[in-house]
Amino acid sequence: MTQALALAGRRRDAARAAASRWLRTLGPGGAVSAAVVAVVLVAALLPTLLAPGDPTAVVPAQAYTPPSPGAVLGTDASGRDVYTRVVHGAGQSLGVGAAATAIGLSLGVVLGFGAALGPRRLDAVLSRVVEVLFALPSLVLALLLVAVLGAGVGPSVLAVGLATAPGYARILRARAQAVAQSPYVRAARLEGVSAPVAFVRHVLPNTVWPLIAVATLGIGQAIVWVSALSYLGLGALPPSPEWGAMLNAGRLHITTAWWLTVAPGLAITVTAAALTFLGRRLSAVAPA
Amino acid sequence: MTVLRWLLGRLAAAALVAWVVATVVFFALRAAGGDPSEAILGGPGSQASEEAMARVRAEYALDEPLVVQYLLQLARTVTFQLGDSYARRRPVAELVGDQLGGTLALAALGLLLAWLLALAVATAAVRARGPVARRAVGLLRAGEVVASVMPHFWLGAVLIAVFAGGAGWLPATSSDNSLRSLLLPAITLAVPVAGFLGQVMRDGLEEAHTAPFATTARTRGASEAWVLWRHSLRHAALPAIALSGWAFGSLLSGAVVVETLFGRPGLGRLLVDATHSRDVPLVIGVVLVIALGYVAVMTVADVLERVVDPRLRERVEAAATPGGEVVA
Amino acid sequence: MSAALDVAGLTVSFPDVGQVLRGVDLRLEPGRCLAVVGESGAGKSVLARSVVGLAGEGGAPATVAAERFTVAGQDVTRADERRWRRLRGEQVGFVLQDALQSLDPLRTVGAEVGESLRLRGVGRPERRRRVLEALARAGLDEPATRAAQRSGELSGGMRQRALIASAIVSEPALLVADEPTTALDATVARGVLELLGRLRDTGTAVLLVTHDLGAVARLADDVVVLDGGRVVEAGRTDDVLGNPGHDVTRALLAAVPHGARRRPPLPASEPVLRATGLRRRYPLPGGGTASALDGVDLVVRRGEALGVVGESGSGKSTLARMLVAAERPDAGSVELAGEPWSELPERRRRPRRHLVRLVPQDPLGSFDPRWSAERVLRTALRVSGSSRTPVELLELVRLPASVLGRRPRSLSGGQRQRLAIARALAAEPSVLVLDEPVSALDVTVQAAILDLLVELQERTGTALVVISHDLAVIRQVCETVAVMHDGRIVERGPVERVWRDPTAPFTRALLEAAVTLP
Amino acid sequence: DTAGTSGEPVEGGTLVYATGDAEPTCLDPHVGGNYPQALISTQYLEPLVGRDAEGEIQPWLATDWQVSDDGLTWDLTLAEGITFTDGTPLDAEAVKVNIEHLQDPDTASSTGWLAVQKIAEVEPVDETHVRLHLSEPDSALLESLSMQWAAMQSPAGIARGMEENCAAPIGTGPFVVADWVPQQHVILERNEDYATPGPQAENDGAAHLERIEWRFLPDPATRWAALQSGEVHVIDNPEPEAITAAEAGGEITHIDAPRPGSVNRIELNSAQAPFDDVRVRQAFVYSADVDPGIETLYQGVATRSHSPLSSVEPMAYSDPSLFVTDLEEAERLLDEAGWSQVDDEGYRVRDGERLTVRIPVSTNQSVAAEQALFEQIQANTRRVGFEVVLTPLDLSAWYGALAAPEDGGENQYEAVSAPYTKVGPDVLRILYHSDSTVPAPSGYFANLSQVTDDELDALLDEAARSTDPERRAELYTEVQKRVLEGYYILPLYDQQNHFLTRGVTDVRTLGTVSTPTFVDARLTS
Ligand SMILES: Nc1ncnc2c1ncn2[C@@H]1O[C@H](COP(=O)(O)OP(=O)(O)OP(=O)(O)O)[C@@H](O)[C@H]1O
Ligand SMILES: Nc1ncnc2c1ncn2[C@@H]1O[C@H](COP(=O)(O)OP(=O)(O)OP(=O)(O)O)[C@@H](O)[C@H]1O
Ligand SMILES: [Mg+2]
Ligand SMILES: [Mg+2]
Repeated sequence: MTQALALAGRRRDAARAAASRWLRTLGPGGAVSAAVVAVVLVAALLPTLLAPGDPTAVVPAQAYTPPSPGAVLGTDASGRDVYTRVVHGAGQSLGVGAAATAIGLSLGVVLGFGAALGPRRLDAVLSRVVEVLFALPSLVLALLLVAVLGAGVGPSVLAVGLATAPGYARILRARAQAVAQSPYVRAARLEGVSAPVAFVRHVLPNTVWPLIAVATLGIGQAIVWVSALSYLGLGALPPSPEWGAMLNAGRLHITTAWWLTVAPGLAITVTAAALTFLGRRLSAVAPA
Repeated sequence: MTVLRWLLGRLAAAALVAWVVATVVFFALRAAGGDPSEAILGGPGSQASEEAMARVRAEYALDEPLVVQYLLQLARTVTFQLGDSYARRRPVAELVGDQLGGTLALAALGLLLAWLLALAVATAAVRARGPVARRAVGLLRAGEVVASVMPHFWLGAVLIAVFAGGAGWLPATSSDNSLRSLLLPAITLAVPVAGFLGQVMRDGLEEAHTAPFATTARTRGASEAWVLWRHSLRHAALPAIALSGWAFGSLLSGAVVVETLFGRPGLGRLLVDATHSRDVPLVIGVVLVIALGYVAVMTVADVLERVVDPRLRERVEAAATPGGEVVA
Repeated sequence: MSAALDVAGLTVSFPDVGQVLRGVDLRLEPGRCLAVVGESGAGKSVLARSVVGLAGEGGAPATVAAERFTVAGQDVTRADERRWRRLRGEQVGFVLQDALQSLDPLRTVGAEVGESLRLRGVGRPERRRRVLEALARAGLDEPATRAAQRSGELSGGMRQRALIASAIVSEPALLVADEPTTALDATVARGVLELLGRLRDTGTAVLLVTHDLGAVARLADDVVVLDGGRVVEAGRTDDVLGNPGHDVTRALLAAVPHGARRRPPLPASEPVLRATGLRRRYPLPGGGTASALDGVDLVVRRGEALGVVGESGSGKSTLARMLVAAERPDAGSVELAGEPWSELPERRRRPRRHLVRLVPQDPLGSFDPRWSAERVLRTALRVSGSSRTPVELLELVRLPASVLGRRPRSLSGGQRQRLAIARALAAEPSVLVLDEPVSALDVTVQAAILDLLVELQERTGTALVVISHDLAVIRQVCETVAVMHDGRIVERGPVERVWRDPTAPFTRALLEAAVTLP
Repeated sequence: DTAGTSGEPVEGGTLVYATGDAEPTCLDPHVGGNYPQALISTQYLEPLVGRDAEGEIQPWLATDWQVSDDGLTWDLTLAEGITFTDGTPLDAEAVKVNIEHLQDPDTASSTGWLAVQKIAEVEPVDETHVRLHLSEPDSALLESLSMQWAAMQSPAGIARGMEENCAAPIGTGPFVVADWVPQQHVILERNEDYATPGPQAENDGAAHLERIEWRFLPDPATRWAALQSGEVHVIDNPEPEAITAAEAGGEITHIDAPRPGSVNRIELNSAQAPFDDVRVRQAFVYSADVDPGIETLYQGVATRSHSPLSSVEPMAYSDPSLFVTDLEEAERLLDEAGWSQVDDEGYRVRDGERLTVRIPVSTNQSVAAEQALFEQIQANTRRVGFEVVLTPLDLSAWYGALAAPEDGGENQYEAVSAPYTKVGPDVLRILYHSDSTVPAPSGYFANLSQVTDDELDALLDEAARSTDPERRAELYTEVQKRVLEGYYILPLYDQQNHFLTRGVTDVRTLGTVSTPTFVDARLTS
């Protein structure tokens, strides 16, 4: 019993030490960013915890209420509570960013690792593929995809994912090549470690770590791009409180009901900025 | 010899791009539904007669199997014959040619502004002395990140509301390529890109500014400004140049939004319209021009990088030679 | 005649770090050379930079105070940035410690060398003339070609000379040179020292910062010994080196590799590695090929300590890679314990890999940055199927167990080198190939590692192949030596014999270049 | 100072018009036939007849008309000495060419083609007299011919071929197409010889304005900002906010010009479940509760309608009592219709199928306020167990979703709001006659409620033939009653058509399709 307590205590201490070490490496800006991301994560996973109301509840009589104690961020054209909508939109917006990044990453991993570690000819082919993917700007891809698949979050996510894939592929290829030819991988090989084992032990972890940083950054970017698609009417389906859709709907009232743009606009920029900042910090502290 | 090979490589890339564009667009728009003959005969919702549609199908080979149609389209695209727009009944080359200038002007000014902004931020950051200035640099850094994630349409809307609707200083709409008319849309495009370039450039500048060669320049009596302009900036510019290719792509993506927002004529808007009306030849034309423009800019960036950094010229050749076989 | 440099009570401190220099007194006359020596971190570079008003360069801003501070006859105790700028480049030339990175890689050597002239508005033709002249004076062949090249196209020694040319181009009264020979091999270093000597002889005052006592002995008239930011000993070079008065000085002197290893050569045992007719060519950037190895035969016998010396680029590292089968030779072969080795496919070599170990030139790079020392050693032990523990390995290289939890990056250079050796020993190899095991270390640490190698060999009986450009290092550890030049072994034999009685002309040049202490 | 009220009207100058409607791909409204084409062609093409604010047909290019007793022969008299701007005379031959142009399949006309559908033959009697032979009586003929889509063009212009004619059609209007830079603007120059002012014009000669720059500015916020900053003089499709701001006084004038013909409504697809049951349609209507939404979203700019016809149609019939909000009744009706089960998410189900209403929304045609209203309907009908799925689609995909399955479309909708503009009550025939459920070759059909009611068909057929105005009105009232009582549609408000002007006077809209005309307009100093 006491032993268990002591053990738990030691774990707690260790956790605290680890946390403080993390805080130190993140720096003040990184810590603030991490906090922001944490709040957004809570909003995404447990929105009712932060905003118990219904984000789609319509009360036309209360339309366009400016921020007030009853509605901290005001209400929209249909009298829906903007704060509640922003909180409930976190899940979709963050999910959108994460899904797009996941798509981009998976494709990027295949292309990048294939190019870096496969035979020369494969590298040449994949590098061309990457170049061509680069040449199709994300919104162009998105327009096409939405034409094929219809509007909605799915196609937008897919489009942004596809558009970011070449970037990831290029980073991965460079990184994987550098690691694969690094002295420590050579050293391991000279110790008699086989190529696949060296890949799993060294190349993978050392390539993936900087990628986490880049991916963090990418999620923020993806959120922004998907929101841009909302402007062209290609984004999330109503009445979803996805931030880009909210921002776009509110944009028309920018002079009469400023809070309709400010709330989702800030949600997008602050979240994306926090993710970007965190990503940059992570890549800075990541062992190179 | 190597120049020739490099040139051939670029040409191959262009052909490859043409192929991919033709393939992607062709199948995407075919899968998107909507009968092409309808797009030709007055667009969606048209009530063209059966005979008219039959005639158009025959004329445009739309009654051939899809594979044959694809091959025909491919043959045209790869030889850069763009054909006529379905909906607008004008040669695609002409339509695209009309809009190209506007978009290029916008993207070029956007890129220029982004560079200037990034440069201003980065130089301010390395020249900051004293605690207050350093703190300001911290804010600047946060500003860069925020700028880099600004959605275009929001930023543009705010700019319009403030500068055009509110103050009336600049036109809200942008119809020609005069500086006055280009300024707001170009700023809208430039800010996010400047955020990125600024981060990269500042990192590079901070590193170069403390590098031994910068110190050596100081030991020769160089002032901070001299070190900045003659040494550090060139180093900091390298990653920024490399990023400019990407930035240009991002500007073209942004142009789709910004041209609609400011009512500017341009490729982005043309593309949106063409996609909506399933105007296959026009979409292919626009996407092709955008993609080739991107390849061209990448090429220019490549060359520019080599101009700024002579080390890269050798690296290409060195990379081309087989390295020593290491346990493999 | 006024002093080129006259400093009294110079104190430099940094925020958070505290005082780095504590009341330093110095005096340097024109036409003389004053050496500043001391262990790493003693404050030598800070002192050098203070002389041009750049004490805080590259880090936190420094606070500088002095009772008396004149440079080239000018009082600079209260000099502002503009006064300093006028002084720099004009009156004081400076050669920075990081010679290889001190020339802007994006600009031509000519532009770099001429920069201080350009800053002073010297016109183009005049500038060009003086740049070429300075390059020639610095001992660079074909000055016009060099001026058009960029630093990346020059070898290390050439870069160092170009840097010196840039410091002397405006004929300053005072030349400050921070570690001008550290990165260079012996023959090249000797050239640079001779150049500095000639400058001194023509009236320039030279402030030489170094930890290489050999260089001091060769060049300096006077010497100050710095320790913890204080001058602990000062005087004429002969006096200080010949009769050191302070422990620090004595320690520095003792650390310089000298003398031969006191152990008779082993009776001829059977060979573990036998290289025959090794050839390796590399393509050159501009086309053509360079021959890195050109018909090398070499035998490493069981339990033997074999040294390989040679200039930079003579093929030493290439040879090492061939021996451990990291790379395949173009021609010739290597046998391991009498069986084929280099020509086997990797799959068949793997079971015997544990017999041969390489300690690479750059130990830091050879560790996965994410792995702790413990993981490094544990993995090495598992790969070679050894039943020893990481702690035992650490004991072998005299490292405390506390190192286990640390990442390589947080270890000092000496500790890293030991860890690399410990990792190599995990497999209990028959041969240990060490590529430049001490070149990156400062003298005192270097001495400790060399001692360790000797001790290891005696204890474990592992054959050593020690690669170095420094003959003194080889002499201290090895019984036999092979001298390489242009990809060939030009001489081979017992160290003492070669030392005393070199046959190849190249060996003789190498020995002459190496400075010895009196 | 550019104040609209205080400034002095001046002659000449360039008026800048910024439209939010899509840029036409062809400036000839005979080709295709959508509202953007009507908007711009009003400036250079004119129809045979006009219509005043009271809905009375008035002479224009045709000064007189006579219909035979059997209703099958119409004799039109044309104004004398009229020429198109290319000098071609407007004579009986020209009318024939125009109508045949509309009927030519190669023209691919839709709206104009419907207008002249029943004209079997055009017989030029002499220079100024033309006789139309109909295949069946058409009481709506003049209304159809008053529309911009059937406006007269120079036969010589038409003869140039479609490509050229699309770029610059030639008419009799107060302006001439001078230049068209796609996506940027159309430049319209004054027709100096203008001689055919319509029924609503005061001017009897050339327009005051020298030139119109017709710009395409898709973003509503940007259009509004451009009007405020004085870059443009007239904008269309303003947001309700902008209209209320303009009404609050100041330099900006608001012109409200609801479109004729049909009202803006949600059509319920009665051809398939669940709306094949009138009880379910009624339940939907009873639970939609659109009044508060219309009030707040349109800020008083749009008035709730309870009629299938626009409020500008004299024959409009409305019955507010049918469109109450009664959730209990709605629930009862749904229970009765068998939708009595409720799933975990609170939606009603019947035989394991959810009570789902798919509404495809055209992003090109639906404004923000309307989309918000749909979202409110979604939230409101949810309370009684409807699941409304809103799908924003671009125009092609939207038509695809509506099109009949056998024509490659999908018929994937239970409800939809589709604009339809036609002058006169005959629009009811187009929208609710069972013939209109038969798709065109492209799959398009106008009767999106898919009403197939023999009695309704009979009423519509008779109304179309009846030349007696009173009988006609009676019949159309009956038609509207049937449509309303069958709950085939949920009427919302008139098809919104607003213009804001600044720095310009005397902008009027035509009594036909409510497009603005600038014959009388003058810039103010
Ligand atoms: N700009 C600076 N800011 C803070 N601390 C500094 C700065 N420059 C040097 N130091 C500290 O001053 C001390 C002396 O450094 P210095 O570079 O002079 O050593 P050194 O004798 O030249 O050593 P080495 O032989 O390794 O070059 C070190 O502890 C170093 O960390
Ligand atoms: N992978 C390679 N590719 C091309 N050239 C190489 C390669 N490795 C070595 N060389 C060339 O082969 C020659 C011998 O190089 P090596 O590294 O063996 O010399 P070294 O004696 O170890 O020199 P140092 O003392 O500078 O380490 C040099 O000219 C070098 O430039
Ligand atoms: Mg130093
Ligand atoms: Mg080497």
